[in-house]
Amino acid sequence: MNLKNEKWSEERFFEMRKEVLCQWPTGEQVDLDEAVQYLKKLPEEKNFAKRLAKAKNDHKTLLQPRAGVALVEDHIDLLRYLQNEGGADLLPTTIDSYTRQNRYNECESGIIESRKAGRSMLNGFPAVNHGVYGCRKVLEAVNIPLQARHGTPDARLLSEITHASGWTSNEGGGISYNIPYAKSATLEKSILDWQYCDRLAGYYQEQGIDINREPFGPLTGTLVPPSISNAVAIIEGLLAAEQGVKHITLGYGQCGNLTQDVAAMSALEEQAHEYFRFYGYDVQLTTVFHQWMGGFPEDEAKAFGVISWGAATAALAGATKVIVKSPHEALGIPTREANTQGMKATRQVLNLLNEQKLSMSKDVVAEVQLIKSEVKCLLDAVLDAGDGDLAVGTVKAFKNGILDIPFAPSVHNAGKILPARDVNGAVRYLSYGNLPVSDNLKEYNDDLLQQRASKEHRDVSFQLVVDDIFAVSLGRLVGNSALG
Amino acid sequence: MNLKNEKWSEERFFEMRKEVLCQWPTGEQVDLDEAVQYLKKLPEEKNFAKRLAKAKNDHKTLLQPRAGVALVEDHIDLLRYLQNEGGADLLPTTIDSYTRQNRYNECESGIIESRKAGRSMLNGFPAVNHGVYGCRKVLEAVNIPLQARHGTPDARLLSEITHASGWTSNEGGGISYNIPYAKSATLEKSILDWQYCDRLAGYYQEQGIDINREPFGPLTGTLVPPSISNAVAIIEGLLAAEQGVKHITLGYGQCGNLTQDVAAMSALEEQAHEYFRFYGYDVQLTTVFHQWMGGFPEDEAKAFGVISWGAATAALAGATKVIVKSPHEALGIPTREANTQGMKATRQVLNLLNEQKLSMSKDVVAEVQLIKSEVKCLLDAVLDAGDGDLAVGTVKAFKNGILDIPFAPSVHNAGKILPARDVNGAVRYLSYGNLPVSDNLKEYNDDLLQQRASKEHRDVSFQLVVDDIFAVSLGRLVGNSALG
Amino acid sequence: MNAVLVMGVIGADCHSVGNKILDHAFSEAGFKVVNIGVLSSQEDFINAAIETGADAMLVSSLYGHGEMDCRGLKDKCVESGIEDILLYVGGNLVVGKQDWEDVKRRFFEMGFDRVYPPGTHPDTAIDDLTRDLRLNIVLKGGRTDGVYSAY
Amino acid sequence: MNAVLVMGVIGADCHSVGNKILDHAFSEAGFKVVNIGVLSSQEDFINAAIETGADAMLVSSLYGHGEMDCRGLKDKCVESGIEDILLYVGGNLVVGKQDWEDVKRRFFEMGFDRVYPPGTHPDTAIDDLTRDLRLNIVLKGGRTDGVYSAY
Ligand code: B12
Ligand code: B12
Repeated sequence: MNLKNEKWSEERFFEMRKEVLCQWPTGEQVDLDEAVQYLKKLPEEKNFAKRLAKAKNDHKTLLQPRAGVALVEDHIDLLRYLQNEGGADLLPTTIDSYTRQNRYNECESGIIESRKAGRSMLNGFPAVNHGVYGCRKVLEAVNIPLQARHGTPDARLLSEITHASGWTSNEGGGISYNIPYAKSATLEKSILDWQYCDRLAGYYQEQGIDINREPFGPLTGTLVPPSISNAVAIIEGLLAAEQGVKHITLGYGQCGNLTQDVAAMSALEEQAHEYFRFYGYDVQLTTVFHQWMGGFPEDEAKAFGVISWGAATAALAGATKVIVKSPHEALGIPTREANTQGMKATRQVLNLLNEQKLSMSKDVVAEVQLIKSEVKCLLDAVLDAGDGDLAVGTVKAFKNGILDIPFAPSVHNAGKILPARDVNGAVRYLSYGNLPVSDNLKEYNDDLLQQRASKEHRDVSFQLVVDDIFAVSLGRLVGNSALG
Repeated sequence: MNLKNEKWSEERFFEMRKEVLCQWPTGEQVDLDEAVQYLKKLPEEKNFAKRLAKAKNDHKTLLQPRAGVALVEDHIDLLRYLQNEGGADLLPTTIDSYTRQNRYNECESGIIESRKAGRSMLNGFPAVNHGVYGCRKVLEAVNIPLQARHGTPDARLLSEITHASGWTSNEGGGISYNIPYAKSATLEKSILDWQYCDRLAGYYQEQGIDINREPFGPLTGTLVPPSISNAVAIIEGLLAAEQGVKHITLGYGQCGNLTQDVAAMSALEEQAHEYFRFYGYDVQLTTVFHQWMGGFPEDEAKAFGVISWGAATAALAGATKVIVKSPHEALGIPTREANTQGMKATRQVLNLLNEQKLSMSKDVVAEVQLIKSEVKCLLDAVLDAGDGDLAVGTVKAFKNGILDIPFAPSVHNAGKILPARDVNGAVRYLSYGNLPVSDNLKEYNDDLLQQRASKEHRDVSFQLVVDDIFAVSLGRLVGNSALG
Repeated sequence: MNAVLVMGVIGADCHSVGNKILDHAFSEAGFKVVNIGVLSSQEDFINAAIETGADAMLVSSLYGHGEMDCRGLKDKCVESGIEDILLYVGGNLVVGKQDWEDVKRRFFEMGFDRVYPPGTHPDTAIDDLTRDLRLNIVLKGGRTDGVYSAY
Repeated sequence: MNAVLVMGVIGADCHSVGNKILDHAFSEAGFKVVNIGVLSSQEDFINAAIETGADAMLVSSLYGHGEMDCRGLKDKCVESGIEDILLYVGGNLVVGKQDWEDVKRRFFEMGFDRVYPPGTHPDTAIDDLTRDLRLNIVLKGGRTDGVYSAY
């Protein structure tokens, strides 16, 4: 398949474009030159990259919800509500799951059924089906930047349509939108397809239009050890930068232990900078913190507790933006009111913490060191596996379990590592699978797990994992079956 | 008035008792010997002091709501609900405001009107009017310890009735239940009256019954600098210990800045221990953290944010218990459902943080030092003013503004200090009034305030205070009028 | 001549923060403020109003007993010969979160001219005062301009 | 002989965590589990059931499209000659927080034997399976004891 971590030539890119734009009739609506003109005329305050850069500069944490419904008019109402009532700083458009699997026919049925039912039958906005006309309508109806958020292994047409519509940010990546979101899509193909998306963003960038790209940090959202998600984020950041992307937001999903979360965010930013510098990429780097991405408690008051703790951690970690959950999380896609409630609780906490910094304690410093060392082990091995090529190395690494994402659905993921919480509630490795992590790091890890098991008078076993998966939704961080 | 910080003789105590028990007909129901027998037969799990000691030992933070309504049966329903649905660890009985002013006739009307209206017309439970029979009914209807929470300058009869009813904890103190709660009650009298309450608790203690006493930490709940509230808490702790109290919970109301709050709680515990040790009191010391006690936002989602941040701070500060607010706080006394929502959000956050410690950063260490130094300045001057007698010194100190509580209603309070937030959101002194704080501490303080003012491009002035009073209810910690 | 306001917190209520803020705001706005503070009885309010010839009486109640504490105040004003005084009340007037329209109606029926919900900004009251005081003069047959001014 | 369960996540749904947990729980409980994983079509479910002679088909849908994805599954089972197979469905079946009784009714009407709300503990399903499988045998005229057991 000719995968290499190398910037695509314009010829190759334009060659591929022809094919991409034929995937669904709305592809016709994309005219790159016209799109460049359109984007150039957009007001600054609708540019995602610029808004993030400003926030980073001002040491502010921006607030972004998730939201998307089937029909254009309803989606506009929804986004306006989140902007005006919810006070969002940045708007999303969550794309429906059929689009994510490129099943545009099913989207079409979903649109029709939604019209009939009078409510959205799709779990997101089918942007490809609505085409450039529909997507521009959305952009023009709001006052702040818009981003596509999805989970699409092959997002080429989606990216073409949304960028041409003035949506100046695109979430995703060849790993993060494949392994947690797909069953059989190969990494060769998804990385290639995301090189296309990155190349597209890079193309706009070359025309002087800032486009933001955001690899999806939380992966499966479920007990992902920070070294895994940081390693993947850095790889996807590097792959994007190679294709000419200049504005990158790297993300992380809250694990719940403050020390670990603050350290993970620090480690991510520092280490990404180091790699960008090493490879000579000139990138404007920002960060995103995702409020707890695993199973939520059903009780709304408890959900508010989880949301607020996420907000506090985002602020203390100094994230450039935070992605907000709602009190409906455990049950279903939130109403706009519930979504707004999540945003208001989050805003309140962000504002309470606006003036506060958490000074680096020695625990945080040690954890940063630990995470960076683990990530280094992983990235060294990935590069090795690819004989120096990051893209090739990534494919091989997943094959050999050098990279491995817990609980992922993909058959191309080894699925050998198991995470569990340690005695302080930090996420560690119950099993490292084939991860090439050095022995001293493993010993440190195992000791912390052993401490927890002893405290709970039980063995270090798979039951810890099961208990930890259910823990937050049952009202605690560390699953302790003994506590009932 | 013969005020001295000296344990009352039994004669003096019993002499005074006769008078106290005549203040309202229900006083007759108190038979001390019978009460001792009654208390001895109570199950352990209803003993407040024992429950706190266990929590302290287990490094757990207990959860206690506020609640009280006019009628016994309704109050029982309410407390049972908070125990069973809310999962309270400790129960309160908030006493109504007429009782607090010893206006038992008005309580009687309130009880009658409440029966007529079918809803509580009183803002709390009129325990004196309900007498020992009513109060024991309440205790016997629940499974966990019960505490009287009020704001009564002269709580002698109230304390007699509630302790005799098996309520094993009493909140209050001669300063903390006078200056923030009264207009003209003199400190001489309120301290004497609280010596009586303490002596009563001490008497039970001598009979082998653990009674917990809890000075009211937050005072006016509004921008009280930690050194003021810690100084008052330590004084009231010492006054109680002198009368034979052995189980003391010292409290603090959240200011909102994590570093300052964690430091204030540490400083309070350390310094109280130091003073207890110095005076030779053998006291079981526990702590209570009050979620934000100032004006709340009306929006319930925002209120959840404030509540959850309070819960997180309580956990990170290692408080023995936390007093919980509800999402109705800004509007009115919460329904039991709203109260439970506050508790559930709090419990969720406490559990998320259960395994986490915040390691002492150098900022926290410095803030502990600062608070302890300020408190030392104040307490030295108080003792000086009383020629070594703490009770006498306290009365004089308030007269001279050596102790001074911001925004307090009492005419016996100088009302000269003004608090305002600094550049990090910590509560500092805009004006020290007559507080005998040393110059180097003042310089440090003034510099931090100046930094804030410069950042906000304005002068250090009274407007900062006004803005800070409204800030949290308007959705931020630091009032910045420029932000609108 | 500046309008005179008597203000305070009624009943067994000790909430002093809002009282201090209102005092500050009304004084800054140019009113002559007679603040009788917290824990004030109906008699305290009326005596202060008579003594100072006040134009308006601003009653605060935060703690929930407002309904009981305010009942009969209007009648007492009438009896004391100050039936024309403007009567405002504000704060957390009743126990618990109740339907505001209903609460307002109950206080209007008690004879208050204006009733304010929790969280009312001082400026709202200042605007209303400026308007109502002028109006009151008109009704009393006095001059319509410049007599009473908050500024 | 152990009962055979076919389980998976239907449609374009990728939520794999619950699927792995259920697999683990059912296997521990002694069932023979055939897990076809996420992103499975109706045809995938039916083929797996026929191939393995499954006694029950446990469909998960978390992502909100459950209503569309499950429509017609029962008919296809009938057409394929496995009309007696137990049909369970669970997860976050529809888009948004909807009235649960209403949701349940809609899925019963589609031909499911049991419908589970979000947050259902695996043990609930295990209890139900043990009961329903026995019942199914009775209805089919088979032996009533020991034939199918989860343990
Ligand atoms: C983690 C998660 C993700 C991860 C999933 C990673 C992975 N590969 O598994 C990521 C981040 C990738 C993700 C993506 C999406 N998600 Co998601 N996700 C969640 C979340 C937070 C937890 C799910 C989980 O793992 N729970 C833990 C496991 C153990 O529990 P469980 O899945 O509920 O399963 C248990 C029970 O339900 C029951 N059960 C399940 N099936 C069955 C079947 C039977 C027969 C029985 C008896 C029992 C049973 O038993 C299981 C074990 O106990 C939930 C919300 C929540 N629950 O808090 C949302 C949630 C399921 N996701 C949702 C959505 C919409 C999506 C997306 C479409 C994105 C979007 N629009 O927001 C995409 C889906 C893309 C796709 N193609 O499917 C929605 C569904 C909304 C709805 N139904 O109205 C939810 C409810 C969040 C929300 N409120 O919006 N998600
Ligand atoms: C701080 C506080 C306290 C402090 C007060 C210290 C002090 N001496 O002032 C302490 C801790 C001592 C305290 C005690 C009690 N409190 Co308190 N307290 C509060 C709190 C959190 C903030 C009040 C405040 O200072 N706000 C800031 C100021 C600036 O605003 P404000 O007081 O609302 O006043 C403004 C407006 O209302 C308006 N306004 C007020 N009056 C008027 C009048 C007019 C004419 C106009 C135009 C406007 C106006 O203008 C003011 C300035 O902007 C409120 C809840 C809240 N708001 O969040 C509860 C609250 C007022 N307290 C309450 C109660 C019940 C009590 C207690 C009885 C204890 C208890 N049962 O819980 C005791 C009272 C004892 C007594 N004898 O009065 C309840 C009242 C409930 C109700 N009405 O249903 C509240 C609402 C909390 C609650 N939801 O339960 N409290």
